[in-house]
Amino acid sequence: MDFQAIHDRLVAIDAPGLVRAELPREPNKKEKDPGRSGESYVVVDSARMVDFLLACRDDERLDMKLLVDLSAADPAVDDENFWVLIQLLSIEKKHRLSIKAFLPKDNARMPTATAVHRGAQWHERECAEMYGITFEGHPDPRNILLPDDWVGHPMRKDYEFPTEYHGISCE
Amino acid sequence: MVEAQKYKPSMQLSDESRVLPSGEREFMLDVSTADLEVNMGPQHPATHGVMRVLLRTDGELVTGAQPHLGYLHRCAEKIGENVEWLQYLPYTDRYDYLSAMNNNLGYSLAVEGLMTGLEIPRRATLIRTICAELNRVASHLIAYGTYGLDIGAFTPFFYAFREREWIQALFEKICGARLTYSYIRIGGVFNDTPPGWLQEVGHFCDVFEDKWREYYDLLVENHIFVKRTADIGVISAEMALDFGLTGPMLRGSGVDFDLRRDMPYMAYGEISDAGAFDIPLGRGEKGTLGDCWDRFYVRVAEMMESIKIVRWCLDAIEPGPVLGDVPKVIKVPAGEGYVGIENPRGELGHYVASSGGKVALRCRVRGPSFTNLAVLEDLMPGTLLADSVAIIGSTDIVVGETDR
Amino acid sequence: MEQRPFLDFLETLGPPAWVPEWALWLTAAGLGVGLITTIISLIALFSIWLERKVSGHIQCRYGPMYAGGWHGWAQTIADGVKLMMKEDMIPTGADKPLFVIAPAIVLSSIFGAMVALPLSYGFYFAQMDLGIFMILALGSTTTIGVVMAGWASNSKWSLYGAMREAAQVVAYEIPLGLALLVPLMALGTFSLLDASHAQAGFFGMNWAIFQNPAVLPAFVIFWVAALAETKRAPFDLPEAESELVAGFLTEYSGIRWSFFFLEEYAAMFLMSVVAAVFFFGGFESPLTWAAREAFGSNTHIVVQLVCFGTIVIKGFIGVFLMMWLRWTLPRIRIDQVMTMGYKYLTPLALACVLVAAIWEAILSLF
Amino acid sequence: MDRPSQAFYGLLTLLSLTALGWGLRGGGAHGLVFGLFTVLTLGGSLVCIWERSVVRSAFSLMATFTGVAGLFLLLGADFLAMAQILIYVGGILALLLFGVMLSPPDMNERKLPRVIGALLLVGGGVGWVALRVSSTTRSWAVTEELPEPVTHAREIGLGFLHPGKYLVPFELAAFLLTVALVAAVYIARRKKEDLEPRDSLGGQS
Repeated sequence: MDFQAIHDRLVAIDAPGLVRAELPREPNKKEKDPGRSGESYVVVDSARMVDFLLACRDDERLDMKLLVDLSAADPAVDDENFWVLIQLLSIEKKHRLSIKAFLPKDNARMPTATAVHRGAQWHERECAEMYGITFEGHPDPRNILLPDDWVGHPMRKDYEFPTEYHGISCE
Repeated sequence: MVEAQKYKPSMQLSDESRVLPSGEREFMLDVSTADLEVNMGPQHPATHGVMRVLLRTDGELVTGAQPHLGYLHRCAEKIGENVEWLQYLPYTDRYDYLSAMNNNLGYSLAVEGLMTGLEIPRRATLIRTICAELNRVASHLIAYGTYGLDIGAFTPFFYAFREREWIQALFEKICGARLTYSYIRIGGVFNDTPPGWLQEVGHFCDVFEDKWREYYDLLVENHIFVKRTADIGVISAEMALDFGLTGPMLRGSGVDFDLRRDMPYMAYGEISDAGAFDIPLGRGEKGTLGDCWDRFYVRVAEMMESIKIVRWCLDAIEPGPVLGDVPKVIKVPAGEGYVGIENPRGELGHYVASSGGKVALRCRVRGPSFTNLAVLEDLMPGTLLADSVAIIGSTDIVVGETDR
Repeated sequence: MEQRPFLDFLETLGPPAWVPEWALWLTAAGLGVGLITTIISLIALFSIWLERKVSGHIQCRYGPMYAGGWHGWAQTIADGVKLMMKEDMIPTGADKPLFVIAPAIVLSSIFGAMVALPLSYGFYFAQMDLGIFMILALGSTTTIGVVMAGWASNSKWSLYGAMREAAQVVAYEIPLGLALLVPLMALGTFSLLDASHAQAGFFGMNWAIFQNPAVLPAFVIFWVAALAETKRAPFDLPEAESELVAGFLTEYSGIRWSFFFLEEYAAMFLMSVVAAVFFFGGFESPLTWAAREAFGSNTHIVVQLVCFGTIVIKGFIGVFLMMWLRWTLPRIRIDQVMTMGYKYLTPLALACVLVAAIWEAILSLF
Repeated sequence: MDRPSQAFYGLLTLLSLTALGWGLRGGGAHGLVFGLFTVLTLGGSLVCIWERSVVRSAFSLMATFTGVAGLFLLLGADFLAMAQILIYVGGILALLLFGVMLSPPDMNERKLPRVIGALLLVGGGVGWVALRVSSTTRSWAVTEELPEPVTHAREIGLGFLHPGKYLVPFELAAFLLTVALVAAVYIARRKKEDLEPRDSLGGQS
């Protein structure tokens, strides 16, 4: 299925939380490459993300059993939203879907996807420490790559680099 | 699809039960008939790098495992947002340093996807394929050798390194580097192959096919090795999908999926249409489907398939340009895109977003080792200490990639 | 008849009268210990070099090539010097006295066992009527040293190594002893010299392995158990470097660490010689037979030299076999080690003993 | 090392040296060796009583067992000495350590009354035996030649299997040991449910 077909199917099953589909510009030829996705994506309401993932996973024509990636992005300092980026993959049907959710920076909370895809667990931990997004109901919300006592969320665009760490100067 | 196997959710070691108050000199106070907490790593031969697994053991029996990452975190994604598009290329070499060609390829493909009107010359595509597949062989040779080390067999390691040295020498001839190549770049490859290089690759393929049989007999069919790896660390297909495993980890569980065939990029569609290569799958030959032996077998069998792909490319390659029309300072039009390619360890995904400038807005790397490692928490409880080493080895992680 | 080779030697030198008897006696003991130490060191020196070359050639490389010139013969010496120069480290939190004593116990028990080793019909440290019993007994005490080392290191990995060693050695001592009973029954003696004598026969080939049908399977059992006793791969679980870092050796460094290695190589040689003596004819070979035929007696110097050469060559063939196995096979798991020891080797060894006994009983009828 | 321990080990060293010197003066080289083995036996057992760490106590037993084996050797009982080392040092002590290493050290183990009590008990026992022996023997010196030790496997084996001598006790002991072994294996056998990961780790399940 190409992106348009996936979107039609999502609308047909009335996927929870589906806001809109984005096809930002004229897709170039390489967009036909099945290994590629993301130029066209669906925007999903972050609060209903779990239901959306569940619908994608359990619908037999979508069959998105594999959560490939879950990450976030901070588009700009003055942007008021984070993006949460999810890549889904169907092993049987051989198609991909990119999902984007907008999270307000002042209240970056969304439910965890761990219950639907266990693989999301570590990705969410990474997201949480790098961007300060809280995944509600996460079973193990510790830092994963950063030390436990790290201050700040390094991947934010407004992050200020520390000048020292435990007395070690890093200027 | 195999029969779904019931598995338990992971086990966490609670904070109260942490071993010792730090700084206090203790005299084996925690040695009792109760559980013993052991740090496997950060410096431990079985963790293949600086990774730490906190084990809770009851005698030799592991009752809980908790991987701790981040010892090799080098902020690759943050750097990606701060350097120019082409300058980031050398950083891609460093996350999975055993298959740097594939990393270059993944990043290049992701950026090229955003650049409208950029055509990759066919010769460049085929050279990229040859390099990526040779690199896959080299990477799997390491997986083969180090897994032998984990199980306690030294000699296969040296045999594997003998052939890997040859591949590295080939890469050295083509780009001057032996580990971090930065050879495949945005728009094609850095330079054309030196004279005679393709013939030498062909010669390597001939020799390797003989040697591969030797590897197979030495370790894959070794009775002790089979006893140590069969029925250990069983990942059912259901569990593999739930954890988002990819690559040999997924195929070891019997799921027939390979990005090179099913979602082809570059010339792979053509190659797989020509029927040039197969996808080896775990079949539960020696034990349960999805055990360590199956994963190991998939890797070893994949080396031969890579050689077949290389041979196909050698037949198809023709003279021509190797670098597309790329400006010195690349400006990528605004947009975003995700590209997943089949790295030796699974799906290596690059999500790049551009706002139209000289640097990326977001440069996300989805390392397969990172995702594959997450199963440890579930696999290790209930196994013996030696089995846990076998399980870590069978995930074939590169810590540079888990930590990035 | 009391055998006191060193004391006799000292007395032939004619010491002055004011030297008390006990001083002579102590000097003689010191000479003996010094000689054994030298022999063990030489064996270990050669074995380590051999291991490097064997592993190198198995792994398609050369091994040491530079130190000393010819095939890196001085590599082990250079390493030994380096080890002696290294800082003597005792980790904080280690049980210091035990940490220090452990290598000594390991080494002294193998020294003690070496005393029972005859080098030829006329040259031995002690005429031991119970030689093999003593070798087994003292050989088993190395376990205590290893357990002590593992416990005293105050490292959990070391403790694992110690536990594995204790479990493994206790499990494999039984099949080792039982398997040795078979040739003991066939030869009817505990003494290594007498055992060798009993295999003299025509052409020096009346080896125990040809005397009784149960001896060959017993040898296989013995060899597997000997590998486990000497902690050699595929039974190197106490130091399994990919699982336990280096097991009981983790915290040791420098000269103490090298003591454990001296012990390991000496034990390999010892076990190989025991196998040679009780299964493969000891000093006996066609060459020995020919030399004895030519010179008439066992005490002639040429015969003794031939005996010495035979036993050393047989010993090093065994050592080579151990190395070959080590560099070929993966390591087995601890539960598989235990299963093999208790479930298979012990009953098989018992069956061998039974078969051998029946065979001996039938032979005695004629 | 705490003060009482320092005093104890100092005293022990002093006593050992005295014993060695005494042996040397009385019996020359043989006396020295006899003194050495005595010191090993008695010193090892004293350390065993004194040490607070159970594992150290267990290790000190090695000295005791070895010393006893040495005394057997001096008496010409080779077989007994080797059996002592093989069984006690190589087997029982290894097993003992195996168990003891897993138990937590109890730093309050050593109490002076206990140590004195143990010493009194042992001393009393030894004294009583000494009195009994001395009442039947006139002299401590070994006057008669020791019997020639049995050294051949065949003879030792036949000694055990001689119907009139030790056959019945030998078989009984063997049977008893087999039963004990089987029973021990049965008791120690890990139940299947024990292999399952436990919930006591405090994680979610």
